[in-house]
Amino acid sequence: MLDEKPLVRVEGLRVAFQTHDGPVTGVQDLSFDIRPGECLCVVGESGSGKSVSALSLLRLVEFGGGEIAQGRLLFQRAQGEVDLAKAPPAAMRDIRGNEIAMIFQEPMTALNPVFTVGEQLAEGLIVHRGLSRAQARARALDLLGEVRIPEPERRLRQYPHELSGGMRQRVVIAMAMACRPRLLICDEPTTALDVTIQAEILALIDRLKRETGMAVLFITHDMAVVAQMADRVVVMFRGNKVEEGPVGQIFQSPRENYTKALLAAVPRLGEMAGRDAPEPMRLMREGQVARPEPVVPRAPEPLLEVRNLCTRFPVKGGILRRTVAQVHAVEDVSLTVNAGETLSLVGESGCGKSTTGRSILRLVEPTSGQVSLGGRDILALDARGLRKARRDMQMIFQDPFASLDPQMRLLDQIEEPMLNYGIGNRAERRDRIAQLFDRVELPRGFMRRYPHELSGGQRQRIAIARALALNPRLIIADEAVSALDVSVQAQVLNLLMELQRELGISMLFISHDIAVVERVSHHVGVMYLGRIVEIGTRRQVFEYPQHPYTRQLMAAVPVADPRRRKTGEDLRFRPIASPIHPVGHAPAPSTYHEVAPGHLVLTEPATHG
Amino acid sequence: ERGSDGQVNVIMWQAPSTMNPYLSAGTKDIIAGSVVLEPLASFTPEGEVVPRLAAEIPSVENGGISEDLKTVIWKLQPGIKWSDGTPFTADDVAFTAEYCMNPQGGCAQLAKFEGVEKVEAVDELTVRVTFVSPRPDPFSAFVGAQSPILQKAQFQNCLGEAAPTCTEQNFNPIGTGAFVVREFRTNDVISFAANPEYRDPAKPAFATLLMKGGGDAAAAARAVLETGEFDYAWNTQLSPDVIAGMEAAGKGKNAAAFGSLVERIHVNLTDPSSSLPEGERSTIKHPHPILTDPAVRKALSMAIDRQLLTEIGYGPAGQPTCNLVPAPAAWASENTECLTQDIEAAKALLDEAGWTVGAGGIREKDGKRLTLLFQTSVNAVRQDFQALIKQWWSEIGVETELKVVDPSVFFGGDAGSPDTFQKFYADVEMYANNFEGSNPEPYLARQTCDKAPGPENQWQGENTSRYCDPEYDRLIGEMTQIVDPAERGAMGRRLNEMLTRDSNAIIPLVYRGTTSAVSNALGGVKLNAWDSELWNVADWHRVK
Amino acid sequence: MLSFALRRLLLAVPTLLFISLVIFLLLEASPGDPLGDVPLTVPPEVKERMREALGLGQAWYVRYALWLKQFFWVEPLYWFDRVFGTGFSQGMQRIISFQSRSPVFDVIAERLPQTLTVVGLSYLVGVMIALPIGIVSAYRQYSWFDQIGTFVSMVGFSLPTFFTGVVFIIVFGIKLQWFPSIYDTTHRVTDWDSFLVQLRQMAMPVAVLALYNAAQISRFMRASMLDNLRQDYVRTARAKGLSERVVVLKHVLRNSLIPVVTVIALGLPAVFGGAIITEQVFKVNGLGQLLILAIHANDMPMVMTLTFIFAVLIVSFTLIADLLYGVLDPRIRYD
Amino acid sequence: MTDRLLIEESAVNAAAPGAEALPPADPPPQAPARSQWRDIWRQFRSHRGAMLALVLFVAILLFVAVGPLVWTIDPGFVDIRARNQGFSAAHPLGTDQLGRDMLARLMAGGRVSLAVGLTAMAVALTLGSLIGIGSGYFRRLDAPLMRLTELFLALPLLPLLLLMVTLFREPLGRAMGPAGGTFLLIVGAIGITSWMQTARILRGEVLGLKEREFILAAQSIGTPAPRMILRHVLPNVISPIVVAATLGIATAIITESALSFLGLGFPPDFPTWGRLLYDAVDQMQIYPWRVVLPGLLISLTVLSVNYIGDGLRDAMDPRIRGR
Ligand SMILES: Nc1ncnc2c1ncn2[C@@H]1O[C@H](COP(=O)(O)OP(=O)(O)OP(=O)(O)O)[C@@H](O)[C@H]1O
Ligand SMILES: Nc1ncnc2c1ncn2[C@@H]1O[C@H](COP(=O)(O)OP(=O)(O)OP(=O)(O)O)[C@@H](O)[C@H]1O
Ligand SMILES: [Mg+2]
Ligand SMILES: [Mg+2]
Ligand code: NI
Repeated sequence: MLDEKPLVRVEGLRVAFQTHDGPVTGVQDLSFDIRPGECLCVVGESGSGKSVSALSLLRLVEFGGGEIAQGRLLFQRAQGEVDLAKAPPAAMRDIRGNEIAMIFQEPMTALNPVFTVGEQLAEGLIVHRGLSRAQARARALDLLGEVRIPEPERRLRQYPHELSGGMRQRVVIAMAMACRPRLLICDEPTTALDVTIQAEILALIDRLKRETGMAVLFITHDMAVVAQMADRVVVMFRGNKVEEGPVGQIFQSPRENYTKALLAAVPRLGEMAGRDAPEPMRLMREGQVARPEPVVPRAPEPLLEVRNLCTRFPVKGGILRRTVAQVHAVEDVSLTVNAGETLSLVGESGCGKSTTGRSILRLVEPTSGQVSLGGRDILALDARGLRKARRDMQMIFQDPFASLDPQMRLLDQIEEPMLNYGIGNRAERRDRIAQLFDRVELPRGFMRRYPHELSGGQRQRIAIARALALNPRLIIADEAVSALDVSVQAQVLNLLMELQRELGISMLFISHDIAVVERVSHHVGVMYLGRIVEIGTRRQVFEYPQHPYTRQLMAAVPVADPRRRKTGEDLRFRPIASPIHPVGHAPAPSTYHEVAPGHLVLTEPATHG
Repeated sequence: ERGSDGQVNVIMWQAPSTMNPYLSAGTKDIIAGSVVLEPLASFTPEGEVVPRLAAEIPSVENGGISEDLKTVIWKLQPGIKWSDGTPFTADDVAFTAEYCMNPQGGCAQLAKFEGVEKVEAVDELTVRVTFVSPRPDPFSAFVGAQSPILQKAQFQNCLGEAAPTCTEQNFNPIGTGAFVVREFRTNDVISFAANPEYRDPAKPAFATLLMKGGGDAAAAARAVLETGEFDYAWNTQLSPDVIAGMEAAGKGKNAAAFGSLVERIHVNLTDPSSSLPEGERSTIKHPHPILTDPAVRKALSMAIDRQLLTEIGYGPAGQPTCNLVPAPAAWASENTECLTQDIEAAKALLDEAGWTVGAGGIREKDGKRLTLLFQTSVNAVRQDFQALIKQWWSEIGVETELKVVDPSVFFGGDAGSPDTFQKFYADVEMYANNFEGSNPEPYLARQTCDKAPGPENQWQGENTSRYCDPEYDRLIGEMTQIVDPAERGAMGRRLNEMLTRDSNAIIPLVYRGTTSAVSNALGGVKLNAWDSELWNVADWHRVK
Repeated sequence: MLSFALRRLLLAVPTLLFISLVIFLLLEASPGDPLGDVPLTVPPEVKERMREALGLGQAWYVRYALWLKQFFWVEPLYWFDRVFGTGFSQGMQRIISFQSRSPVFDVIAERLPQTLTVVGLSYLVGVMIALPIGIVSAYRQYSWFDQIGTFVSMVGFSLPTFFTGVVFIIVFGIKLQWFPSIYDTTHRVTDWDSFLVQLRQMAMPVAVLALYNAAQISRFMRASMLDNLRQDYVRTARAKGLSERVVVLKHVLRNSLIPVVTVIALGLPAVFGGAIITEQVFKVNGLGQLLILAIHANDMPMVMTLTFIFAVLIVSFTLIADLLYGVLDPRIRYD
Repeated sequence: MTDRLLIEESAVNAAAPGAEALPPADPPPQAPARSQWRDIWRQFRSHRGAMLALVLFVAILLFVAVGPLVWTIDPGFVDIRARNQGFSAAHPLGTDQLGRDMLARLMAGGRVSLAVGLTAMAVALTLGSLIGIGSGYFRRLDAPLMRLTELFLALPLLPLLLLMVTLFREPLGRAMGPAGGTFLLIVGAIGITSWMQTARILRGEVLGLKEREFILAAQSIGTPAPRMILRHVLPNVISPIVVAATLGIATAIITESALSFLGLGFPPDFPTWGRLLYDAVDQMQIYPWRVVLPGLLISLTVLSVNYIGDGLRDAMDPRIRGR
């Protein structure tokens, strides 16, 4: 396999962007090869030029204001070798989607909102394969099956917004694989997915690679995924390649300091075994060493108490638009968050984690249940009271870019909550903003920037600063770090923990990254189909998982070690059950068995396994 | 020969909405109706009465008019047929009177039948009209295009309340005229065809007549004078240089006919001030603070250059005038004193009357400034007049504020609107008016004290100046008794002068003709301002 | 979606009734008198008689109720009779115009064809030139095409039709003699030649109106396209190897049409309402001219009926726009 | 084995090996602190069309504002001997049919037209935005406000305007002086009869915007509705507003002249561009300049506003500003 001619040879690639402050170089002097049937992983921190390199291969940078300033992109076609950097547009159109396909980083925006999934899938097939509509449809159906989307028949007729984030990502993957490209570029394909589905997708790509000899360029920040997927690894740093080598070599004997640091910073499941309190993450850089103190709350008394929370979304239909069915997004959930402690919620995509968080804040109206924060009944408040109550509880949203107003300067965005509650005068607010910038370790000079001028990690820190501006007692962090690369992730988590330690803030931490959850939580709840199936202290849940779903989740977590790869056979894939029930449906209350003090496991109804 | 000249195209930019002149008093509708329906007698362009369906014009001499002036006998021409072939009889004439005089009908031409006691068919061809009181001038009912004869057979089910529902009849009346309606589209197009039963077998020369509505005066004139698409355009009142430019294309001419239309300024003799309570503004109760001074009114009139106004606004279609009644000749006063503008004399007059020049060149007296609000309807010529007059008045120290009102409101007579010409919530206002037929008496009679609009008569009435002179009222009362035409004329001239020269309650400006554009290819047109313009459409023919 | 439409239709009934009441009161309150056109020579007493003959003696609510009955009961019955030859509407008073004393609906039926052909066609032409101009202008933002397109459309929009129409007449009607300056509403298309005549007489009014409409729609189209061309899904479409044409005309266009649909749908009732000034300039006596004449003549029944028909159209077209929204953008939910 | 070791090693929470050799995480910010407005201005300046348009617009403003101070002929002065003149030293742009100076009339007319155009557009935009955003944002207001919009779309304009004159001309004239009263009346009349399209379009945009997450985020930090609309919604729907504004000015200038034919406009001795244009149409063949000049000024104004709007929209969008 290795002596085959490379499918792609990138030589001395340099990409420049024309910006207002002059040209900016996105990638500099980058060279690498990919052979057929090989998976090349590109890793590196945010903004290091990974996406730009991938886009250059399809010559899509040009549409984003970039330009391939130098270098050759040689691609082996049936007709012979072509330089993609100079190929005419017609040839490029023939290659795109057909011989080289790409899975984009943001699944939310990569799909056209006004066409059905089926149409978007069929398009490429019709153009490149000359299939009829019916044939293309049949093929699209197969593809959806391949990416393990439940009920593919129905999905074909659905629109992107009708799918959950994870499903959308899988549609994008199916689209890229539609024409069986010879090179598949995956730009962070699994960031939005929970571990079980991530494992399925990775297995699928791996199988295609093996079966069809497809080459894969895999971009990710998740070292565990790299370990699972890669044949060879390219490490990038600020637009340059710093190291390249086979996966084993990179993981066992990294030569460059950057690579070493990167590897070392990766949290690994199980490393907290035996410890009670959460501890800060390892950091990559010197001068950023966190105090190695575990986070031990001083007074673990309950701050947030949620009892029998239910949130249902109506599904309307019929002539009179009556509610014909309901999405039982959150079903009889009870949990308690102590002051100064962190409760994490984990579970697969669409199981109701975000909805739980939003219901507590009443950003969606819960159907029933009780929520009390520091003794105040949140659900009984009127609009004015609610606004007051929100001062004490803040949310960090799943997608930092989407949750920041693109038209507003960072300064104003952070000032806004203080303005809303009339805190301080102008000068005092400015002081506080400056302090917050220091706190989240952003240079004060960034204050006048706009969200799109920051990297993903920086944006996330702005979201955190905004949440902190009011000195809340509770922060709900919804996937606050999943989009971040290892180094930034560590910084952000450490920041949160430090704040928790200093200010006694409580946190409801929502994540699908089990390794991170292990690192930060005091307590952990595992959700499935709207219910908490298991809840307890971190040690109880991680070290003695009881519920079958919890066990499955743990098993699916990838390990950052190329020698301990999981194969598809290790994972038992099963279709996801639907949370939609007819209107009259009254689900049984959740009954728990207390296996140990504070460690509850769902017994009735049997939701899983 | 009948029908040999093909089609004649007439454009009426105000489109006719009905063919029945008894249901609409609009000139456009009367003109359209006159193509089909005919009266017993018509007015000539000179204002004389000539027989149409009547065999002769009744007079005391030929016994047609009784000695006591209370009955008129009309003799009809024998052998006339309706366009459906049935004979035209005296019954139809009597029916027409019944039709219009029906109290439920809302007849628009009721005024024509004013004072008529009854109309009877004496025999097949004789009609007797009986008046309530002696009538020196009996030529109103059945004379002129406003009161033509309807066919009894067609309209007998359309009396009273049913009148407006007879759409078919109102749009396609059977007539005795030169043409019959082929298709009627309200406010749009009417197509006519030559009447096969028309009394003169050689007429009309045209086989069809198309009457198109819509657009504006300029477009209508353009269609005749520049593109030649049409042969005749009604009411092409445009500024003289525009007309001259269009005529230069050599396709036709703009012709004018003079009737009795006079553009004038009414001076409000009562106080329109908005500080008065509603219902008392512009009523006799409160005299006007400045305009009751005759010197001021006179000065206003003297400052105007009527010659120039005519030249700019109407060209050949106008004549400067000092009279409210410019015609017929017997009634037209010799009053020409106002025709020369005299600013200096006007100033002197005001000085003499104690109006001294104050701040900003505006005259004042006893704390009252000579400031006037001058209103008129929206109309390009009137706005030019306003601008000119404003300037002249400013030269004699009178400040003028201008105001314009939408014509449909200004002339709309809505008692609820403050902007009608009758309410006259302004100091001076300008508009034009005329009288019908050739007897100005009723016209002058509308300037008496009791005809002043006010809340008690729902602001109807035409004495908009609120002119009130007992002497005038007395003379009007006397006039009804006078029979001798010469004496009547002299009396009329006296009344006219009272209103204009003596009191300046009304300041006449321009004697206006009605203008129409006529293609060079159209012959036989005789413009007529006293009757329908198409009164002689039967004589029209193509000029090769 | 269907249920949404039904619900909105049901809601439309009270809305329209309310609108009709407001229009009636507005017409009632606004100054003017149906006898405004009557020459001043007609004495006031006669005018008073005429006014009573028009039924104006009654209180406003009686007349409103009568109008409602005529509009919703008598007229439908009449047309039913016309179609099926029955006689239900015998002896019932239809809505009669003050001006012409003829049934309002007959006049409207007479006017509808020319309005629809001229104004409707111009709107169609306008939309058909506006969309490509908007699309290309946005795709090639700040190119020569865009600059010229912007220039022409802004000038086209800022010059009123009473001006452009006359310029057209002078140039093409008088100087070049290509087209007639007066529209013949009685013209019937029977063969090829008469069709050509029809085309020639429609050319100028359609061109003038189309220019005006296109100017406005193309601006909105361009703005909307610009917003959408920057979206991520465009990149995805390109990555599939679709040609630029498909990317722009399918993916971007469909998204950009969403706001433009509102503009187009809002403009459609105006098609039925006619283009008052253009109809006037070219003597196309359509509904616009009818309405303006009726207003000037204070022809209450005519104005009321026409306006109400427009109201019905407006309500239905906003509903259609809302439904189209849903068709074009599946994210929009109806609840 | 190695695996195990790695964990042990890392668990000490120290900096990772090799970290000392790495450069600091964030490069110090190079861009100096910028003010938002200066930034927008800078971007605006780089938009050639917009700058040109701005210069033109300012020139037009100066023409109508300062012009009359330099060219002091009274626009209403009738010099009957000098009527219908062509370009000359005494009357650089000729005279009209009454011998009034065209240059002076264009300057005076521009004052009125621009004032009316800009204010009426502002009124219509404000109303349209308020109602459009209100109904898009507040679900409860949606139905009533949209029905209101339909009502206004359905109302016959002419009778409405006539009614307004009847009701308000005198009271307003008394309170503000005739010119002021008329101005208010006209601006009001145009404003309340031309906001509907803007409202409908904005409602659609807001409906879409409301689904965006940053609106939810703003809610969670307790942003009250007015601030939400002002700070978050409005700036994000600027694009259709800009288009509506441009088209609105043109319509308002023309509508003003149409109003004067209802007697609703300014007194007849008050020239405005729209009226100058209308009055000259009949004489277009004889005196073409009299139509061309006001037509040109209206078009130039609308064009310049359009380009300024374009530039402003680009400048206001931080995502394109970088380019
Ligand atoms: N359209 C653009 N205009 C200007 N600069 C750009 C543009 N796109 C990317 N860049 C710059 O190019 C560099 C590389 O960006 P790229 O998107 O490849 O990062 P990445 O490695 O994919 O990061 P992430 O993990 O956050 O996706 C960054 O510094 C970014 O600022
Ligand atoms: N506004 C809504 N209307 C209808 N259904 C909704 C709505 N929001 C969420 N849901 C449904 O509720 C369920 C739970 O959604 P939620 O967003 O809470 O999932 P999650 O656990 O946060 O998933 P992820 O990991 O993908 O973020 C899903 O089935 C989703 O389809
Ligand atoms: Mg990237
Ligand atoms: Mg979520
Ligand atoms: Ni299980």
